[in-house]
Amino acid sequence: MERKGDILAGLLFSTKVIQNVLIAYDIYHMKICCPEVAEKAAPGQFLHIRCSDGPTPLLRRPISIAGANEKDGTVEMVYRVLGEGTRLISQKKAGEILDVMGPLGRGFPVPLDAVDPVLIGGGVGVAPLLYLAQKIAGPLSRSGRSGAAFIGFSTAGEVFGVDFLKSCGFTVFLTTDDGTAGQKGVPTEAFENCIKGHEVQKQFDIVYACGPKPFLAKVKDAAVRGKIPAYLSLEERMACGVGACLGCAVKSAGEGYKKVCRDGPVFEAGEIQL
Amino acid sequence: MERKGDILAGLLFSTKVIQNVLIAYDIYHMKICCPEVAEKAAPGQFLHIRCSDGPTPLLRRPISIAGANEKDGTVEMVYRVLGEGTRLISQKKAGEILDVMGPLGRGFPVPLDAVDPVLIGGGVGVAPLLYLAQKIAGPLSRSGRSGAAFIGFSTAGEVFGVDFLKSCGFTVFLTTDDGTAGQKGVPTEAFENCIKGHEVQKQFDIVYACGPKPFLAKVKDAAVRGKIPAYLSLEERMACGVGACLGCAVKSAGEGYKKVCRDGPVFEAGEIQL
Amino acid sequence: MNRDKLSEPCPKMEYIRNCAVDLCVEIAGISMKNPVMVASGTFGFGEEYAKIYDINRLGAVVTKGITLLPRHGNPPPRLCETPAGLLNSVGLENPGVERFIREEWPRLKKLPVPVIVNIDGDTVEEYREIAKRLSELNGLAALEVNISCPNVEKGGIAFGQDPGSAYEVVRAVKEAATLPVIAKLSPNVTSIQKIAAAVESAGADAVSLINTVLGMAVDIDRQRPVFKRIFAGLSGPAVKPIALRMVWEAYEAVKIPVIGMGGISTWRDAVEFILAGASAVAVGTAGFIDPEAPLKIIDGLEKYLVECSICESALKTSGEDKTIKLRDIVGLAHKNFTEGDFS
Amino acid sequence: MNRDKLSEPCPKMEYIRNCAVDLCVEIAGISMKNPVMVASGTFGFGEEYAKIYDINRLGAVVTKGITLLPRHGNPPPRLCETPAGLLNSVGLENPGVERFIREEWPRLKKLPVPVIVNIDGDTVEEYREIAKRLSELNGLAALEVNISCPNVEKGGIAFGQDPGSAYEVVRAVKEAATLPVIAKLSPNVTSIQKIAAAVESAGADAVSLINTVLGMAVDIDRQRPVFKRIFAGLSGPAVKPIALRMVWEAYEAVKIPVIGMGGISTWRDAVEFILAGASAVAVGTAGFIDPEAPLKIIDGLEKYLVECSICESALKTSGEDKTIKLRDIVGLAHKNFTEGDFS
Ligand SMILES: Cc1cc2nc3c(=O)[nH]c(=O)nc-3n(C[C@H](O)[C@H](O)[C@H](O)COP(=O)(O)OP(=O)(O)OC[C@H]3O[C@@H](n4cnc5c(N)ncnc54)[C@H](O)[C@@H]3O)c2cc1C
Ligand SMILES: Cc1cc2nc3c(=O)[nH]c(=O)nc-3n(C[C@H](O)[C@H](O)[C@H](O)COP(=O)(O)OP(=O)(O)OC[C@H]3O[C@@H](n4cnc5c(N)ncnc54)[C@H](O)[C@@H]3O)c2cc1C
Ligand SMILES: Cc1cc2nc3c(=O)[nH]c(=O)nc-3n(C[C@H](O)[C@H](O)[C@H](O)COP(=O)(O)O)c2cc1C
Ligand SMILES: Cc1cc2nc3c(=O)[nH]c(=O)nc-3n(C[C@H](O)[C@H](O)[C@H](O)COP(=O)(O)O)c2cc1C
Ligand code: FES
Ligand code: FES
Repeated sequence: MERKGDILAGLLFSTKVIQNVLIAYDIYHMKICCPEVAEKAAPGQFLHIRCSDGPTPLLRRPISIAGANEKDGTVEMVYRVLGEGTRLISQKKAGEILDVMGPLGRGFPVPLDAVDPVLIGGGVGVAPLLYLAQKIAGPLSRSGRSGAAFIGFSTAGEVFGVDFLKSCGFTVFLTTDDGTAGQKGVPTEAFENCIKGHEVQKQFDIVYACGPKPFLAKVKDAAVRGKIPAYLSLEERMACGVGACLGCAVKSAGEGYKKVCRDGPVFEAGEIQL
Repeated sequence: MERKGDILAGLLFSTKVIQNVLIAYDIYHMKICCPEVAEKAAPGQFLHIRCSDGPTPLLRRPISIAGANEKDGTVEMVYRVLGEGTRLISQKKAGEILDVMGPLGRGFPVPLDAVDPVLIGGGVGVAPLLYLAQKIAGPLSRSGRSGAAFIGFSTAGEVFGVDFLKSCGFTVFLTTDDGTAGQKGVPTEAFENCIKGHEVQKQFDIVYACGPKPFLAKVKDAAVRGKIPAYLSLEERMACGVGACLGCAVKSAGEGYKKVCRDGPVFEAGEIQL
Repeated sequence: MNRDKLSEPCPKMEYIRNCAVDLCVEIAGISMKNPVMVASGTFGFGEEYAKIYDINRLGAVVTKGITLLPRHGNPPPRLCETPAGLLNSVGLENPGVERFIREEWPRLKKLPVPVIVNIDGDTVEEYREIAKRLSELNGLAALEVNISCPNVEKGGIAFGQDPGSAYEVVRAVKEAATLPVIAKLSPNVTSIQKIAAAVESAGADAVSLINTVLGMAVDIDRQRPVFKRIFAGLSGPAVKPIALRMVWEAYEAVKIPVIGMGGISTWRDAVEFILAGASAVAVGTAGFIDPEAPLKIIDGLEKYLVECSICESALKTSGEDKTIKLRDIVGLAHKNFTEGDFS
Repeated sequence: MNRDKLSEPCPKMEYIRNCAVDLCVEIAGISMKNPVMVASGTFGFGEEYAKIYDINRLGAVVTKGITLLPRHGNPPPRLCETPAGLLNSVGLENPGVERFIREEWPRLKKLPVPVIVNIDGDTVEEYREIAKRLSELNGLAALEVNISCPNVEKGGIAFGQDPGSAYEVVRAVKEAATLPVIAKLSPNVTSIQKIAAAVESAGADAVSLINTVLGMAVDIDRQRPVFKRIFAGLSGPAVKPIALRMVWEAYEAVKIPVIGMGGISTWRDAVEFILAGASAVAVGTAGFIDPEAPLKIIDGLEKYLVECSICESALKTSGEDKTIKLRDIVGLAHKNFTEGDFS
């Protein structure tokens, strides 16, 4: 792991890829070595990744941190190959160099007190929740509280993270759009049914969610109705990733716009309009 | 080897890389499988190679055919990594696909009668001469005539082709700019000295040359003075490679411009101004 | 790896498979079996690419620019690559109208595809002359009046940068020609709308845009411009957003059809231009990289039209007719923008 | 792998190692230790990148555009990638001049680097007001008058597309301001030379160009424009050849210094702009990809100047002085073009 830039830096790193493997349909799990990020990162923060040396694709790509290990200095990501940028990232082989900026943004507030947390994730939105689960696992087991994770994918072939979430002490409710794994449906519904007591009645103290905007809007509604504080991780196209270009706007609950890269990607549900 | 396009085509191929190895400083030897090209190709013709799937570098890169084997359908190239395009080509691994157009252009006229030919090449300009030597080798040995090759490189580390030229029956006069291999100097001088009889007095019937423009200008002068017909292979930046864009102009001896891709790359010395 | 929506299964697909797709367009009275043309100057006189693929599949062929007298063009270098772009300084090298008629036309006229000749001149008189001469050819589909060539000493782009001169040239050609007239516009202007309106009022039957964007490159080793004429014309993917914007603007400014070009490399690009208002598109620089790009674009357009979401809106406008027509989506983005709730 | 001439051994190197290199430039009365600035709107108010690298190494810092009153900017999406380019529709989101002075200026004024504030307005009066207000700040280096923003309803680009309005705005700012005034020009014009000449005659102390090129993108799934304001501003490597051409033109049209920008990503790009006539350069979009790009460019310029062939010509113009001065190569390509034998 070579450190780029001068001593001020600490955000620009030329890291070594340790592994980069296909774990589900079009979904990769990458591990890089970057002790500085591993040390500082908070769940919900992201890395801004350069995918090519040339001018196409031009911009970096934001990918959430899906895990970090202070001891061996590794950082993990789980990402879906969507277009050219992620395709190029997926081609990186172990031993190759990956240019990353980070950790960037404001992450999830990790509860200090004993709470019953619920994680709600759709598709690759599950990725940042894995790191969050990793961080919550200790407190959760120490306090004897229970956590639940509602995660959904379009089909069985895309499922990832179930075992990891279980190993962190979470009860996992899995849904798929086509019913090929878990329950047929979407995790937001499963979550609503749950707090409404339709199937397994359960109350939660805090909601953490990540997924597409309409998905988060449903989580927000359910959380508001259930009077549970909710933290939502948003996506928006990014250029700078650090708040300098004002490109990644999301409508604020008050006037004007928040920046996903700087004020988020995690927002308290009340801060923003979805 | 998969054939692209419809039956009219025969110029667009999606070929398989068989080998692509570093043979000298920044110089690679690539072998692809393309029976159609192997069958039709004439020495001096070139392939127009797509080096990336994306828009940078935008254009194809012309590379001379350095060898072809009708029997196993392979085609060879020798190229120097100069910029982004050739760098990308150099990264192709055996088994990968290379998108080529060709064989394109007008090549060297291969003598039908018994003649004493001389090849003069500078740097990667030696590449097309290798294929020419391969084609002349048979007639040369059958007719009992003798061929010579004056080839020059900047330094010993860049030398290639010597053994191959010898194996084709050519006497090789090697020069390097820094004297680290062969004689110190440039091949054009060595050639001039030779026909002037300074060292080894020898007459030739036909000159074939490839190298940078100033180099070819010297060959042309020497050939004119020695009254030997000379065929020169030129380089110019290309877009289409087939004569459609009029981009690869070279001043014609008469009025206007010839197109390197269509009228050349090999020109009779009298056809063009250098 | 860009997940192709088209390849995903779609519930309506079965129904849609039974629909016919109609790619036909009519522009300036020219009937084209599909809207994909090749751009002037990137296709020679059709001979080269005819050896590589079946050019009869094209919607139309546009020749290299022709002038009254032969031209040698500019000295090398004539090309310089830029990020996702190409600078050219060819300078209208061409055999002149007489040799064109003698040497190229006999072959071109046999093509079962509309052939459009791109014409250029130093003076209005020259445009008039060449238009008159070419009108004598039987079977020629249209003239494309290039008032936008950036690579020549006189005329060219200057005519296309001022509404008055643009009007004058097109008017003269229109008077002299018995053929449909397409005005090829330059992007190097403050208002493409004014120029488009000017050539429309001069009688142009269609506009085509964009020609190349003025650019340059400097040779940092020799510390001087790369090109002898200093400036050159920029084409290729780099200019696509600019071209698309101008097509959008032209579509709003004139009633005559718009032929869109500038950086089109894939069917997705072509769809963007068509939705922005292009009745047809031309492929230029992309053909250098993949000669078959125009054919792939034709295939892609067809698939796009049968794709679910499109069908809905196309069927909406086509009423009961089960034929999905490309011409129904020309300019659709304007309608959707005005009518849609954009949030 | 692009073989770097700079790393090759050079016989004159020993001699040259003993030469001093002077990257200083003075523009509009602002002394800069090197000619590399950051472009407005791509660097916020300096805070973000100050956390990433030593921004004190920059030649100058230019802030995001400021208006008299706060602005919310445009709704998302505000960004769209294009081949080697970036479309943005930020729309001048900014805290307004008063909050700028209260919240950003105290930090900015402590920078040991000249700070230039980019200003924008809907009306000439607004430009005048904001110029007056900012002139009260002690230590501010200059105002950059943005008459070229493509992303706002009123004002912005319209001022920069007409020599008369451009004159008016710059004149008003010049009268109101006690600071040097840089006019930031729009590339979306037929003649950049007329606009440059107009702002020079209005008293501008320098011109900077180019702002973004008007472009657009269409969402082919939703069949409508990507951006709510339809058009957006194109920046990045794609526009480099256009920007370079306009810098060349501006250099020939005016006597005041030219600040060049548009797609500059490497020191090679910067050298092209300087040879074409830019006394300084600004890095915008490239900083998003590599925040340290400006620093790498500074280092590269230094190396370029000591490189053999350059030395010769630089030494020629510098006479006996052993210091190789960057300012000696500003516009050198013009001289070499006129004097050189170009064949
Ligand atoms: C803070 C943050 C964290 C993220 N974390 C992860 C993660 O952990 N794992 C993961 O797989 N992805 C994550 N993403 C999304 C990821 O950044 C994008 O998938 C990626 O940038 C796509 O790049 P590409 O070049 O592959 O696709 P592109 O070619 O850029 O896009 C492919 C297609 O998808 C559309 N598209 C892509 N991204 C968006 C978007 N954000 N909004 C609207 N349309 C879009 C494009 O318009 C295009 O049609 C995150 C995004 C953000 C903002
Ligand atoms: C008909 C023909 C046959 C060729 N055969 C061979 C061959 O067998 N082996 C081989 O190694 N090369 C050959 N070349 C040259 C080869 O095409 C170029 O080296 C290659 O295109 C460079 O591409 P690049 O992207 O690597 O470098 P680029 O990034 O395009 O160029 C790198 C640097 O070199 C300069 N440069 C590159 N090519 C030229 C040129 N032609 N004229 C002026 N400046 C140039 C560029 O300006 C730039 O500074 C041939 C060229 C032609 C026209
Ligand atoms: C090498 C070259 C030559 C061209 N010659 C002409 C020409 O003769 N007449 C003309 O109207 N346009 C000419 N053009 C412009 C193209 O027709 C087209 O308008 C432009 O290149 C944009 O499309 P593209 O990006 O798809 O290439 C030429 C373009 C190139 C690249
Ligand atoms: C996101 C973004 C915001 C911009 N905001 C401003 C601005 O507020 N004022 C201004 O004069 N130019 C603005 N610009 C234009 C840049 O300063 C610069 O002129 C342009 O981007 C070209 O340079 P580049 O290609 O290096 O980015 C902005 C550009 C971008 C990409
Ligand atoms: S990406 Fe630039 S402000 Fe968020
Ligand atoms: S490269 Fe197009 S004519 Fe030669």
